[in-house]
Amino acid sequence: MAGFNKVVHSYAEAMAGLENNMTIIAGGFGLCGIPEGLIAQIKTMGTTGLTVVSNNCGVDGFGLGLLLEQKQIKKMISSYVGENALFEQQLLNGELEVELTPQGTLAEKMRAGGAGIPAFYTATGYGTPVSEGKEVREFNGRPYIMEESITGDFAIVKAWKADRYGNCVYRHTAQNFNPMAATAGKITVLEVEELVEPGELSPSQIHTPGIYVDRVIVGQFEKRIERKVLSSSL
Amino acid sequence: MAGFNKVVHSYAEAMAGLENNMTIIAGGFGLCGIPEGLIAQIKTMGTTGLTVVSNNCGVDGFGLGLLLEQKQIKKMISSYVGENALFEQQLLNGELEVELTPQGTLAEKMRAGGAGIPAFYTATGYGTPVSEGKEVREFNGRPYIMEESITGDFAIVKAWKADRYGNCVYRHTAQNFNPMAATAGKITVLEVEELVEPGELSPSQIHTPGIYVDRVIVGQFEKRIERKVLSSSL
Amino acid sequence: MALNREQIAKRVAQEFCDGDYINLGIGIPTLAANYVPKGIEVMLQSENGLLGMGAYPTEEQVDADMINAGKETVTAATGASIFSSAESFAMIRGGHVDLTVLGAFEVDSQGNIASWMIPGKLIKGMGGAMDLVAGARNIIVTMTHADKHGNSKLLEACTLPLTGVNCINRIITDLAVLEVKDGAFHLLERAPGVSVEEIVSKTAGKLIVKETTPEMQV
Amino acid sequence: MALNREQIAKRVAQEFCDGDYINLGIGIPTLAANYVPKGIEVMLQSENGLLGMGAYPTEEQVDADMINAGKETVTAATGASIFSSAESFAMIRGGHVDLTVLGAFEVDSQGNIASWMIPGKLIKGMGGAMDLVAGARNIIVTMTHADKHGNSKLLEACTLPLTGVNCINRIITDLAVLEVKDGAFHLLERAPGVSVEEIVSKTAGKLIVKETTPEMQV
Repeated sequence: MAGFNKVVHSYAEAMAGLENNMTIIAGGFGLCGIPEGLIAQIKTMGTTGLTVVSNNCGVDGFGLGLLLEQKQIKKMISSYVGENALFEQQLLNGELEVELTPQGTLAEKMRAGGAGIPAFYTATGYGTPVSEGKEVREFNGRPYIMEESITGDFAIVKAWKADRYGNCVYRHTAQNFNPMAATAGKITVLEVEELVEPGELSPSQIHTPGIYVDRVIVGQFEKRIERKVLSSSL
Repeated sequence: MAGFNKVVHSYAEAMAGLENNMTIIAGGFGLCGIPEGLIAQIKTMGTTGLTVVSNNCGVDGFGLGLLLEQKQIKKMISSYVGENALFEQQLLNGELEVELTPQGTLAEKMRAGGAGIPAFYTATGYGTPVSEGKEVREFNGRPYIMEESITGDFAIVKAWKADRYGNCVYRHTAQNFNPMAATAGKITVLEVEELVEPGELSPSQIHTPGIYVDRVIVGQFEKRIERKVLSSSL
Repeated sequence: MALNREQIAKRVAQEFCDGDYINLGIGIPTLAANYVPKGIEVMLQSENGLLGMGAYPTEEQVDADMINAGKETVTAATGASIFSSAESFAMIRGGHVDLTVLGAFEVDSQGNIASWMIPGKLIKGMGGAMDLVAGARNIIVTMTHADKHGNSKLLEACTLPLTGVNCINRIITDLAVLEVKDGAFHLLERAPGVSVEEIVSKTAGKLIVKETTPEMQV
Repeated sequence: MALNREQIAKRVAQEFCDGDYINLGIGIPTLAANYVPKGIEVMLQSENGLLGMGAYPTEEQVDADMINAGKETVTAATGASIFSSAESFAMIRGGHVDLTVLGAFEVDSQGNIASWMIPGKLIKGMGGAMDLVAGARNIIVTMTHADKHGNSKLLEACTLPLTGVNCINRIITDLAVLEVKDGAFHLLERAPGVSVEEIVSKTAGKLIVKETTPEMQV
């Protein structure tokens, strides 16, 4: 009855099968809700030529920024570069290929990838550099551009609590891109704070059903804060 | 500070503004999770020429079936006719226009309508009567058809608990089409079992954020069961 | 002898693998849930928004808000999740469901299936069937091999409006188990006591028969 | 005299209506949250997945899992909801957010906006800005009227890569409030003590001025 026990006990097992030149979809927004241990494992493995799909690329010295430092990333698909000096520098130098994608389009591309929708139309980016080379089409008199979906060889996802089936919930705004990433990986790996018994999570309150999840590992998280602003700082 | 108090106290207020020939998107699957009181109000109002978007059309004598009896419906957009004699009869007689739509495509059309996506591609229905007149396009060597989104003048939605902001949760499988319907109405009306204080619903566990909701009414529900099957009936 | 419904369901259940996520259509497919082989665990998906469908309820457990895609009262199994129809079909259409088993009026040797209407006579609607046949990784059809007039339901080309094209991998009937590939039906097993000749005579589409055809174990 | 950041934020807040769902960009727009007019209630949407953004936390409330789109620690207000990025942008792109306020490098008299890159010099990325300007019902830009060299940021046509086209309704600068329509900027209000002549001299795009231009109340 091992069919639904997706728990693995080492990061090596969690990322087994990752090879050079693969595409990885990563959850997280800034440093919030990022699979810290899985990223560290990719650094350890030294895999190169990676395409990474993630809203941001961590910061210098933390999160996906670690993989930039090691030049393991060939291409980033992201919406935001700001506040990440190495990212901006590698981009301006042409060392790193970057496909800047509007944040909502990026989220929708991941969702579509997971949902079997190869392409959709959106008004976002029409008339801007984002629309270059893309089909423009009018619906009800308004122009939209066609965007294609994204899937990855791996999806790396950070959740709060999960059971052995891979059912999970996210904590507060650490949800962000994680649910969509979870649906869009050929192999989806969940790094969680806490493993719970099946049945502990209320069925109607599960954010990501286990069907999308292949492996679950319990991690340790530093949870670095990018901008600590206090009510008294105003 | 009435800005976010969406609670209304009569069904007349709840459906105010509904006119002949409007389009209504209705949540529910079979008789599960249907806004019983809002449907009854539409019957009372006698509005005609309606286009109703709903997976099913109730049953004879209950749910949306009530509106079929009164010939208030001009057109149904649904995935399933079976087990509803009047629906099938009006369809075969040509009295009722019916756009049969695959269930998943119907759900996605509502979601897309609410999400500002005018059209998307899906493999569902390719090569069948559903694809007639629709654009066919290949992605990665597989043919897909283009489906356009759906929005309604009204969305009528059944939820379990809601607060005055319109934040709500659905109970068990009474969720079904309700969350998508909620996003796709110009005016979205929520009929709920229970009104709770703001803050009672955990922010991360809200199924439909109040931003989609215009009116909330507390209803009484019969919750008729279509097929009561017991473990002993096997 | 031709299998009865329970026997077809038993044979269907032999196709289940440990860890499979499975969507079972109304009728015979649903019965297969009673015959999951010992030692394996599967999760049943119901397209109205339930993954991990449990047993039918006791009288005390009956809840109008807890139904399956056949509108029957059900319970949730341990490890179940409940979600919207959009999420449910994202799962199905995104290829996350391992196996779909559904009924049909007709199947043909191209793997096409017709299951939702008979023009002028009957319109059930496609429900989730078109999504399921377009999305699941593996699709099995269960039905009687021939209709009540003895006409084959395994055709060279379907005559009724289609539910999906080139999508059926396997067919389990009251007479046989067949694979669909390369434009033909391939006979894999026959029902106990049913002759290859009978199957040949009741299969209108191109049928490939090997030298020996084992009997089903049901 | 030209308004300072706080004053611009105050004037922005006067645009808020009771019951509005509002997305405020990083910088001056965010400050406007401190000046919501008395007697009205608005809900702030943060595109990383929070509707009902509350105050900044106390030291005890700080939680790394609770941030806004500017990656600042925040709290949730009563009535808040938290959701995925896809849901957040479904909200934004589906036209459910009443008002978006954001900064810009340039705006032009066609309502175009440029805010995310300066070729060869600076690439911030568009983040959610392209979605916001394509989706919100009403869009206000806040910025200084001219850059530090005195060059107008209100142009006949933007020179930088665009964020969106024909989407800006209103501009609130340190010097003026302007409406964008029919291919021109329309001067609605001027900062206290700022002359119409100064505004004219610092507006490169076509500017329509009425006989009298009232001063802002800030």
